[in-house]
Amino acid sequence: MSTEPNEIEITPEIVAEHGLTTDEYGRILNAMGRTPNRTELGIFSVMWSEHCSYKSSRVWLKTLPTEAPWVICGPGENAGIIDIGDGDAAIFKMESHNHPSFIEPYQGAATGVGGIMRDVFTMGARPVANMNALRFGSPDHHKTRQLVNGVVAGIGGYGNCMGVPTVGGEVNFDPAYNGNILVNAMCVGLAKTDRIFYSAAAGIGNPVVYVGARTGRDGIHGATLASAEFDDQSEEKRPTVQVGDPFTEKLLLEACLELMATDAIVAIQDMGAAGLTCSSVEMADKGGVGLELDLDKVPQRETGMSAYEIMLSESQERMLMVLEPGREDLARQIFAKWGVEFAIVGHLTDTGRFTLKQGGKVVGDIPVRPLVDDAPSYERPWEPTAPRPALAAADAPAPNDMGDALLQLVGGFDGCSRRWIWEQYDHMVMADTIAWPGGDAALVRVHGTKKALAISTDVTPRYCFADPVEGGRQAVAECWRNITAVGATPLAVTDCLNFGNPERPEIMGQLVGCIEGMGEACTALQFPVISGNVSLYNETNGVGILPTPAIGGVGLLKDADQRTGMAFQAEGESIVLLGETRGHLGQSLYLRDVLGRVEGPPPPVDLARERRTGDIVRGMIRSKLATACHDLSDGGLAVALAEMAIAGGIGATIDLPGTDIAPHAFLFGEDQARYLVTTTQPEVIQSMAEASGVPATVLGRTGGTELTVNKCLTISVEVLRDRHERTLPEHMAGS
Amino acid sequence: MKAAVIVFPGSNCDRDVAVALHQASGTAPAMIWHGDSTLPDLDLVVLPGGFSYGDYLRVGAIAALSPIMQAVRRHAERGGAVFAVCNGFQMACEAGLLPGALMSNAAGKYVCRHVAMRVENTDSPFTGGYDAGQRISIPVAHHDGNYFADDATLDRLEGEGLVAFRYDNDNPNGSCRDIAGILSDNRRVLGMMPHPERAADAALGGTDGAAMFTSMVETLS
Amino acid sequence: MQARVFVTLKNGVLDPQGKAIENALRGLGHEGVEKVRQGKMFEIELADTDADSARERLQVMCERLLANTVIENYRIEIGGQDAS
Amino acid sequence: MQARVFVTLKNGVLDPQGKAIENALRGLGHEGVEKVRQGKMFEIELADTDADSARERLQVMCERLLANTVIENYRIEIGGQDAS
Ligand SMILES: Nc1ncnc2c1ncn2[C@@H]1O[C@H](COP(=O)(O)OP(=O)(O)O)[C@@H](O)[C@H]1O
Ligand SMILES: [Mg+2]
Repeated sequence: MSTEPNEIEITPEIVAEHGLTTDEYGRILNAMGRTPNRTELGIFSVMWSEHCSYKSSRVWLKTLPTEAPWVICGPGENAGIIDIGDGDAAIFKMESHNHPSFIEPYQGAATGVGGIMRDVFTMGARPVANMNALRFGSPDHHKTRQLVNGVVAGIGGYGNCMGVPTVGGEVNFDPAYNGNILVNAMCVGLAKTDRIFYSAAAGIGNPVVYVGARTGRDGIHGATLASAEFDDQSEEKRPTVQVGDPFTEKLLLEACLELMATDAIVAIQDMGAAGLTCSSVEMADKGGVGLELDLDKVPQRETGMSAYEIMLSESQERMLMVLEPGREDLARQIFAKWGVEFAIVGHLTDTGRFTLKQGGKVVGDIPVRPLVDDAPSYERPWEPTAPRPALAAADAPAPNDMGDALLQLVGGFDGCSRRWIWEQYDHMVMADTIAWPGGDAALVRVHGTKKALAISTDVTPRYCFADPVEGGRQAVAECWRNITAVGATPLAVTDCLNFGNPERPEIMGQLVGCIEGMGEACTALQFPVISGNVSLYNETNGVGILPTPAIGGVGLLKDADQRTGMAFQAEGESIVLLGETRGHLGQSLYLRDVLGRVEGPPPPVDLARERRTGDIVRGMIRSKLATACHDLSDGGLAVALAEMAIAGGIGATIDLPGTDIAPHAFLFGEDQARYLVTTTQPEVIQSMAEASGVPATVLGRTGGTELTVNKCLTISVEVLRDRHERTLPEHMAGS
Repeated sequence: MKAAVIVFPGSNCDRDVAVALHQASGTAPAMIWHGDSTLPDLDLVVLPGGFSYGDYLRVGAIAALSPIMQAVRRHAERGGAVFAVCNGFQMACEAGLLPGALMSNAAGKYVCRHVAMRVENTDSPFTGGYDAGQRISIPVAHHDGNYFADDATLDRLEGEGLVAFRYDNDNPNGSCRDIAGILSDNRRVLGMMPHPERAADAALGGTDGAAMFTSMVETLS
Repeated sequence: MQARVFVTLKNGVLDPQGKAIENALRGLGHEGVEKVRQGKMFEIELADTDADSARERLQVMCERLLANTVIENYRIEIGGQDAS
Repeated sequence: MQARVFVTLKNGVLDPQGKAIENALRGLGHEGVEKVRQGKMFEIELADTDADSARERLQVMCERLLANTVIENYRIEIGGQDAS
C-alpha cells in the first residue's frame, strides 16, 4: 500500500473501493475544484462514511429530544453532559464495536471499551463506570462460545486494567445475530462543571499536539468497514484489526487529567474511527479555522508510512489537542512523567483549509467546510413495519406445569443469571460501586459524596422487530423503570442504534420506527438523548439482525442511603404489585421459550401511566416505605418474584387476585409500567397508589424457603437459584 | 501511623487503599511515585492492586524492577511493615520479598467476587484484629492469583505459621493449599490476593476487611 | 508424537507486551536491545504417529483455535522439524 | 543479531492455560491430543555481533526479567542455534 504513489489517476474502481458513489465523487470534485489525490480521496471517504457522517440517519436523529434544564451538552461532542448538582457533571456515551468483535472478539471488544473511555475522558471526565450491551447468535451456533468467551474476556481485559468498574449491561442470544454479533460499550465519567473540555479549535497559530500511542498501519478503513455489509468473504479479506493497549490508555488518561488541571488546553479530541483525519477535521470545523499538519512529526510505529496510511490509521490510544501558546513545555513534562509520547504536529491557520505536509511537500489540501458541510445526507426510502395481528388468548395456552415453565424461563438463555459474565469484570474497583450487576440499575457513588449515579442499558430486540415504534418506546421506558427501581431519578440517555442495511426500505423503516418511539418516550419521560452512535449494515448474506436500539440511561440518587435493591429483605413483609396487569403474552419470553412461538404485537407502552407509576414508586423507595423493589420485564410477574426470592434467599407465598385473566397470563404476561415492592406498611402503599390512580395489589408475603403461587406452583428458592445460575457456566464449559 | 502507598504506572487500587487507611487512621497516607528511589521514614508501605505496567510479561514482574522497589526492600530488611495487596502481592513475590509465585487462575479467567476466607494467623500487625479461625468474606479481583510454591516452601510456611489467610472451601483461583495470603519470616510483610480495602465500608457490601486497617493503625503507630 | 506450534503477531500488528519488555530491559541497562516481540509456544503431544497427518491436524487446530490469523501467524514444528 | 528465548513452565508446575487449550481442542473433536503445555517465546533483536557475549547478556535478561525461575525454565537460541 505504502508503495502506491499519492498522485494517481482516480478511476471509478478506486472511487468504488473507497465506498463512495459516483454522485458522492461528484460532490468531492465540486468541493475540491480539482481531482483529489489518493490521500485526499481517502480523507473524503472516511469523513463521508456512514460511521462518521451518519448520512442515512442524520435526518431522523434530529427528531430526538435533546434538551432538559439539567443538560449541559447534548449530541455533537465526544459525549453528552448532564448537571448533577454541587458543581458535578456526569459525562457519558455508548458506542458499538460490532464488526471488529466478530472478526477478533477479544481485541475487537477490548478496543471498543478503550474507545468509549477516550470519548469520555477527552472531555475532562474521569471514567467511573462501564456498561456493556451484548447480542450473540444462538447459543448452540458453532461460533457462539468462542465469541462469548473472547468478547467477555476482551471487555474485562481492557476495563479491569484501566481500573474502571464494569457495573452492568445486558445480553441476548438470538439466531438473528449468528453472523453479526453486537458489542455496545458505554462509559460514564465524572467531571466538575467548570472544567469541561470541548473540541472546537481556536487561536490562529496555536500548536496542534499529538499524544499517546504511535501510529501504525492499524485498521485502515475501519470506518468504512463499519459501514459495509458482511458476506462470506469478509473473513477472507481480513482487515487489520487493532490490538488494544490498556496500559498505554491508563497512562494517557492520567496524563490528560493532569494536564486538564492546568490551563494549557484550548481544545481536545480523541482519535477514534478515522483517527487523525476525523479528529483534526472536526476540531478545525468546529472552531472555524484551518489546520496544518506536518506528517513527518507524527510519531510512527513503522517505517515508510505514506500520508494516506498516516491519515487513515486507526491505531488506538491517541489524542489530538490544541494548546495555549507557550504551554508546550508544561504539557511535554507531564506526558514525559507518564511515559506517553508527545509531539507538536502542526498548528492552526486562518486559511480554512486542512493542509498536510510530508517531506516538505504538500500532500493534501482540502477546504474544511465542504469536507464537513457537503457530506451527503440521505432521506432513504422506508417502509413501515406491518402491524402484527393480536394474539388471541386461546392462542397462548397454559403450560403443562406452571413450575416447569417458570424454571424454563429463569434458566433460559435470555432469562438466566449473567454472573458468569460479570464476575469476569472488576465491578468494584474505585470502591464506589454500591449496587453491582445483577440488580435493576447499577449504582456508583460520586466519590466522596452521598450522591450516586444509577445506570442501566436496555432494549428488547424482539419487541422492536415486531413493532419498531412500540419497541423504541419500550426500550426507553424499561431503562427509565430500571433506574427508578433503585430509587434514582432518571436524567438522560445515550443510545446505540444497531440495524441492518439502510438501503433496504424495510430496514430503514425499522430505524425510523424505533427512533420515533424512542423520541416519544424520551419526551414523555423527560429523559433526553444527549449522545449516541449508529451502527448500520449489520447483515450477513442479506440477513439483517433484529433492530436493536440499545438505550443507556443515567439517573441520580441524591442520598445513596435512600437506595433499594431487588432482594427480599426479611420474612413476613407484604408483596405489592404496582401497575395494571392485563396478561399480554404477545412477543413474551413465555411464548417464545415455553411455547416455542414468536407471535403477536409487543406489549403496548402507555407513557403517561409509565411516568405516573414510576414517580410514585420512587417516592415509596425514598421514604423507605418500600424495602425492596424490582421492575417487571422479560418473563413478567413470575420471573420478577423468582429473581427477588433468589437475590434475597427468602421465599414467598402469593395468591393471584381474582380477575378474568388466565393465571398463566397473569404470571408470565409482560404488561409494561409495573413494579413489585415489599413493605411492612401495605395499607400506606395502597392508599398512596390509589391517590395517584395507580393500581396496587397486595399479592402475599415473603417468607420460608419456597416460592409458592397458590393453585399454580411451588418451587424451592434453592432449585430456582440453581436453574438460574447453572445455564451459562454449564453451556460455556461445553457440557 | 506514617504510611505511604506506592503508585506504579498502571496501579488502580492506590486510591481505594488510601481511602481505607485514611478512614482508619484519620490521616491520608503519602502517595509515592514509583520512579523515586528513596522512601521517607515510614511505619507502613503499601503496594496496591492494579495492573502495573499492564501486567505485561508476568504480573508484577516489571514493577518489581522499579527504582522504588530497592527502597521498599531496604525498608522491609530494616523490619518495616509492607502491606501488599493483589498486584502488590504479585510484585512482592517477584521482588523476592515473599516466597513463591502467582500464576494464572486455574479456570483461566479473571474473577471478581466475594470469597469466604479463614484467618489462619492473628499474630501479625495486619491480622491482630481477628480471632484465630475467624471466617470472613472479602472480594477478590484478579486473573493471576493462583499461589504456587514448592512443597518444601509450603511446608515451611505452614509449619512456621506464616499462612495468614486461607480460602474456606471457596478457592477462586486454584492456589496451592487454598492459600490466600502469606507473611514474611518476621511477619512484617503481608501479601494477599483479596482486597480488604473493598470490604471496609458497609455501603460496599461488607466490612470484614476493616479490622485489618484498624489493626495496622494500632500496632504500627 | 511431539509437536510445537509457535504463534506470533503479524508484522505491523501492535505488540504492547513486547514493547513493555523492551522498555524494561533497557531500564535494566541493556542498551543493545533493539526490538522485542512476544509470541506464544504450544508444546503438543499427539497420538498420531504419521508426521504428515499430524501436520494436517495441527494446521486445522491453528486455524480454528491456536491462532487468530487476522492478527497472528503460526508455524508448526514436528519432532524438532520445521513444517508448513 | 537475532535471538529467541523460550520460557516454559517447570515440570510439575500446573499449567492451567495449557490444560484449557487441551480441553478446547478435544471439544473441537481432536481426539488424539494427549497433552498441551503453553509457553512464551521472545524474539529479540540485539545490537551485539558476538554470539557468546549475546548469550551471556540474554542469560542475565532471563534471570532478571524474562523468566521467573521459581516456576519457569528458559532456553536461549541465537540466530537459529540452541544455546544454554
Ligand atoms: N454483559 C453484562 N455485563 C454486566 N452485567 C450484565 C451484563 N448483562 C446483564 N448484566 C446484569 O445482569 C442483570 C440482569 O440483566 P437484565 O435481565 O438485562 O436486567 P433488566 O431486566 O433489569 O434490564 C443486570 O443487573 C445487568 O446489569
Ligand atoms: Mg429490571
